[in-house]
Amino acid sequence: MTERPAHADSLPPNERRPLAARVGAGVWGRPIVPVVVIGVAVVLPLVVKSGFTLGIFTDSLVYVVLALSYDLSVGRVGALSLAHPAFFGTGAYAAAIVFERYALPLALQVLIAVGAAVVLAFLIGIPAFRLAHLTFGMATLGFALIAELIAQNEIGLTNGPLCIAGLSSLSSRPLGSLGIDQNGQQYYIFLVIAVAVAAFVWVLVRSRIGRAYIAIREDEPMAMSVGINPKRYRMSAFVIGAALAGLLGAFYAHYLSVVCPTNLDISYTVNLLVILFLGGTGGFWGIIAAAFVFTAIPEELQVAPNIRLIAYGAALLLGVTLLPQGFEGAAKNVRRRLTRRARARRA
Amino acid sequence: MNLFVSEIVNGLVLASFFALLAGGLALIFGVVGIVNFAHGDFVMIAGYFFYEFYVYMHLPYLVAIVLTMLATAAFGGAIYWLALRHLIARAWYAQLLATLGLSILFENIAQEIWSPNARSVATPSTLQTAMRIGTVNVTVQDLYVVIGTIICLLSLWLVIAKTRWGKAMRAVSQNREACIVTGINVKLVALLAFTISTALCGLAAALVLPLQDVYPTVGLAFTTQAFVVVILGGMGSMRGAVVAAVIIGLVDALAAGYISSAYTDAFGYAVMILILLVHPAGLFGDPSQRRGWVAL
Amino acid sequence: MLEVKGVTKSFAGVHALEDVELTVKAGQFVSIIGPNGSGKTTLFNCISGFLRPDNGTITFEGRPIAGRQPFQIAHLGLVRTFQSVRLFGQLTALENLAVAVQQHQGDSTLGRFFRTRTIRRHEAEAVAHAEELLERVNLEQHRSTPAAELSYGQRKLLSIAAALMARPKLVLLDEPTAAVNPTAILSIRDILRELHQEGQTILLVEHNMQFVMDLSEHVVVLDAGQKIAEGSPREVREDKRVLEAYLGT
Amino acid sequence: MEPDAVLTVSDLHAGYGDLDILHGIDLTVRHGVTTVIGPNGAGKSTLLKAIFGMANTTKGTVYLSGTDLLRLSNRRLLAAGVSFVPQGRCNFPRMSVQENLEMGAFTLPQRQAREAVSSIYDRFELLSAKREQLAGELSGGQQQVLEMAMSLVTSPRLLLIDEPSLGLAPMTLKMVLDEVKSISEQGVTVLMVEQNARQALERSDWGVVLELGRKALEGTGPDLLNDARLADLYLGGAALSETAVGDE
Repeated sequence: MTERPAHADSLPPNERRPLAARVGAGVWGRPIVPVVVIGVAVVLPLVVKSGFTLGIFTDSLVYVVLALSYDLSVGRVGALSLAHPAFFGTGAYAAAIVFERYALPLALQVLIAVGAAVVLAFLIGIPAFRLAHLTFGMATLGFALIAELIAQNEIGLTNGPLCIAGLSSLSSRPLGSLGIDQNGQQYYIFLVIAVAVAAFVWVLVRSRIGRAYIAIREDEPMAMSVGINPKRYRMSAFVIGAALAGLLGAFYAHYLSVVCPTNLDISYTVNLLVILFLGGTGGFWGIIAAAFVFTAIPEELQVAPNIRLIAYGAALLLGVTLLPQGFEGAAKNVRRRLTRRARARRA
Repeated sequence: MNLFVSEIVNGLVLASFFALLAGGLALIFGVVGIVNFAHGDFVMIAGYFFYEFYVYMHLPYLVAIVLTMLATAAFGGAIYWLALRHLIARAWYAQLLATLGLSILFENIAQEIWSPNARSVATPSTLQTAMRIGTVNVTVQDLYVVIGTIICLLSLWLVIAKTRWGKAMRAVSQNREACIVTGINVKLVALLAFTISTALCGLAAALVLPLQDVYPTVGLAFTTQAFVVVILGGMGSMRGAVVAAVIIGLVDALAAGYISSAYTDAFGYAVMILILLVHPAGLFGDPSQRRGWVAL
Repeated sequence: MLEVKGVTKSFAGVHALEDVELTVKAGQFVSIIGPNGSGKTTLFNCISGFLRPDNGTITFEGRPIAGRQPFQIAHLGLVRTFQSVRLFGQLTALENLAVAVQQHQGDSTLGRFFRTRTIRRHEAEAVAHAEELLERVNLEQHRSTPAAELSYGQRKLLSIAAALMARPKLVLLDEPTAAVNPTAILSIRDILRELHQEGQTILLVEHNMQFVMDLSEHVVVLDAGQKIAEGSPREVREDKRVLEAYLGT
Repeated sequence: MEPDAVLTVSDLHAGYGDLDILHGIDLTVRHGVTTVIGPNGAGKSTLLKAIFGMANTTKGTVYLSGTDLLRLSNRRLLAAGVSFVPQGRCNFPRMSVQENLEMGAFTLPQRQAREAVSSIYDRFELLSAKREQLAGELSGGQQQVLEMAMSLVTSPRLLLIDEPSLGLAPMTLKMVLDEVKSISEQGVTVLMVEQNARQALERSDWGVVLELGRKALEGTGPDLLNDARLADLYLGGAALSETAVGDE
C-alpha cells in the first residue's frame, strides 16, 4: 500500500473556462474561432489562384477529416488502432465498384461506402477489442494488411495493382455557374465535408456519448462504477470513426478519379499518427492545425518527399520525447504557467 | 511430399531469421522495457553495413559477418544512449510513436545515403551449392542460416543463464525495484541488452541478405513481422519468441507453398490473431498483465 | 437490502476472504473496519463487481449480483467510490457529475447525439441535481473548475457527489478520509451524517476509527479475511479480539 | 551526536514530487532492533525510502556514524554498509535462490561475492537446502527470509526492512520476526517498519510511532505496548493529536 495520494496540489479555481465546457451551456460555445476559420477557408480560392496550391489545401481537408475521425478511436477512447486507412480505402473501393458496375448515383455510393466501412469495422473490432494495448494495435495492423493484400490480389473485384480508374470527378453545377473552376469546386466540396465532419465530431464529443468516452479513457474502473459499459462505447468510437473515413473515401475516389491498393496503405497511418500526436490526441483545433501544417507546408514548399519524411520522423521522435502532450498540451501548459505567474504577480 | 519437405526447409530458414529478429525485440522489451518500432530498421541498416563490408570492401564472408554484428551493435548502443533510453518510463504508445519516428528517420536517411534502389549480395558460389538431402535440394546457405542462428541463440542463452551480467539482465526484467536495492546498475544492463539485441539484428541481416534484397523501406516489414512473433510468443519472453518464430516461419512457408504466395503475410497475422483470442497474453506471456489503453 | 453470504476469494492460494457474511438493511449505515490486508477492499471489489468471488452469494434487493459487471451493478442502484480519488481530471466538477448520470435513463443513443427534447429535459434535470449535490458538498463555486485543479479533499467530496448523482439505493464508500486533511474530514463526516439522516443507505470501508465510530450504526470487523466481530461501535471498541487484530497477538 | 547512535536522522522532510509526507523527523537508531509503527499514511515507508535515497528529500540530514547518507547513490549506500529490503516482493521470482543471492552480491568483486554467498548458506540453513529452487516457488515466509539474506550478503551495518510480515500467516510471521531479531543479535542494526505492532515491539529494543509524517511517541517496546495512547491511535479513542476527528 503506498502512502502517497495520487495528487495533492491545489490550484486556485479557474473560472475562465470556455462556455462550451460547461454542461448545459450551448454546444457551440464561443463562435468566433470557427467563424473565422471557416471564413478564411471560404475566401481562400478567391485569393489562391494556383490550381496546384488549391489542390494542396484540398488534400489538407482530406487529412483533417481522416485525422478527426481517427482520433475518435485513438484520442477519445484510447484504442490505438492501426487500421484506419483500411476504412478509408474500403469506402473508396466500395464507391468505385458500385459506380463502375451499376452506375449508382453518388448519394447511394456514399451510403454503400459508409455501410462497407461499418461492416469492416465490426469485423475487425469484434475480435480485436478482445485484446488490449499493443496486441490490439498489432491485430488491427494485421487486418489492415490483409485488407491491402485483398485489394492487391482480388483482381476480379478490384483490378489489383491496375487500380479502378475512370471515375467521374467531383463537380458542382451551382458552383460552376458562379464561375468557380473544377479545382475550386472540388475544394469547396471537401470544405463542406470537412466542416460537416468537424461539426459532427464537435457535437459528438460534447454530448453524453463524448463524456462517456472521456470517462472510459481517463479511468475505466470509475467509468464502470458509474454505469458505463466500456466495451460498447469503445466499439462505438471505433465504428463511428470508420464510418466517417468510409464516407470520405467515397468522395476521395471521385476526387482522384482512380482507386488503388495504396489507398489502404499503412503510410497513411504514419502520417495520421504524426498529426494526432503532435496536434494533441483527444483535441480538436490542435489536430486540425496539425493536419494543415503537416500536409500543406511540405507540399507547398515542394520539399523532396524523403527530406519531408526525415523531418516527420525527427518531429515524431523529438515531439513524443520532449512534448508528451502534443502542441495543444504544450500550448495549454504555457498558458497555465503564464496565468499562474500573472496571478502570483497580482497577489 | 517433396514440396512439403522443401517448404519445411524454407520454413526453418524463415524461422531462423524471425528468431533472431524477435529474440532481440523480446530482449529489448523484457529488459529495457521499450516497445521498439524501429527494430527492423536496425536490420535494414545492418544490411547496408554488410553490403559495404562484403561487396564494397571485399572482406572475407565471415569477417564481414562479424564486422556487421559489431558495427550494428555499436550503432544500436549509440542510438539507445542518445535517444531511446529517455523513453523508458513512458507509456507503451509513446514509445511506439517515438520509435516509429526513429524508423521513418532511419528509412529516409538510408535513402539519402544508399539511394532507394534495392541492393542484393551475391554470396560466394560455395554457399550456393545445392546439396541433395533425401529428395530435396538444400543450399549450403540455408544450412548456414539455420546453424548460425542456432549457435548464436545457444551462446546467447549461455550468456544469459550463466554470466553475471546475463543474470543481471534477467534480474532487471523480473524486478526493477529489487535491482535498485541490490545495487545492480540498471542503466548499464539496459544498454547491454539493447546492444546485444542490435548485434542480433546485424547477424540476421548478414545471414539473410543473400536471400533477401535490402532497400530503405524494408525495415517496417521486418518490424511488423518481429512484432507478430513477439506478441504471439508473449511480450518479453525470449523462449516464447523462438517458439513463435518457428510457428510463424513454418506457417508462412507452408501457406506460400500450398495456398497462395500473395497472402503469405496474412497467414502469419491470422495465426497470431487466432492464438491471441485464446491466449490474450501470447504463448509464454504473463496473463496477469493489466489491460491498458492509450491515456494521455 | 444487501446480503453477502459465505463469500470466499483467494489470490494465488492466499485466502483474502474466507466465508464472509454481511447484511445491510435499507437506511442503515454500516462500516467495515480491519487492519491492513484484512480483505476490506477485496470484499468491496466483490460487491461492486470488480472481482468475482470464488464462492458464496451476494444479493442486492433479492437479485444475485456476484460476478456481474460493475456497470450492470451500478444500474441496479449500487454505486461505489474509490480509495484513491478517481475523477475525470479534464472535466469540470459539474461535468464529472454529469458523466456519472450517463446510463441511468433509457435514452436512445441517437437521441443523445441529436439532443432531442426528452434528452434536453433529462439533461436539465441532471444539471439541476448536480448543482444541488455540488451545493451539498460545498463545491458550488467550483462548478466550472476542472477536477484536476481541485484540492485533494475537494476531489474526494466531488467523487462522493458523483456516486450520489445516480440516486443510488446503496453507496459503497471506500476510505473517504484517506490522505484527506482534518478539516476536510470533518466536512465529509457532516455530509455523510446528513445523507444518512435523510435515509441514504451507506456501506463504508474506513481506517479512521474516530470517523467510523462517529457515524456508523453497525460495524463489521475483518481480520485476515475473516469476520472476527460485529456490532454497535461501542461493542466493537470494547471487544478484546478487535484490539488484538490491530496490535497483533 | 550520541556516542552509541548508529544512525541519526534530524529534521527530515521528504515526499514524492511536490507532495510532502514527512514533516521533520528526528530519530536516533542504536544497536538492536528499532521498530517504526503507526497508522496508514503515517509516512513509515517514506522514512525508509528517504534514508535509502528513494524519496525526494527536501530538508534534514541522515548520518550513519559520521557519513552523510543523503548524498550517496544506492551503490555507495551499499558500500557504506546500508541495505534495504523494501515492502512487497523484492526478489527475482524466475531465478534460483543461488542466483538471487548472487544478485544480492552484485556490487562485490566476484571472489568476495562467492565467499559471501556461501557464508549466507551457513547462516540460513533453510536457503541452503533450496539453492536450486526458483524464488517464486518458495513460500511467502521463505521469500521474505531470502530477501533479508540477499540484503545481508554485502555484510551491512544497518539493515532497513519495510513490513516483513506483509501478507504472511501468523506462524510464518513469528518465524520472520524472530529471524529479524536474530540478525540484530549478530551485530546488524535493524530499522524496521511493521504493521503488526505487538509482535514487532515484543522483539524490539526501541519503538517509534509515526503519525501523519511526525513522530508521535517513542519508547522501549513494552512501554509503548502498555501505553494507552497507542491503542487510541489505532482504534480512535481519545484524540492523540489535534488531527483526529473530535468526539461527540
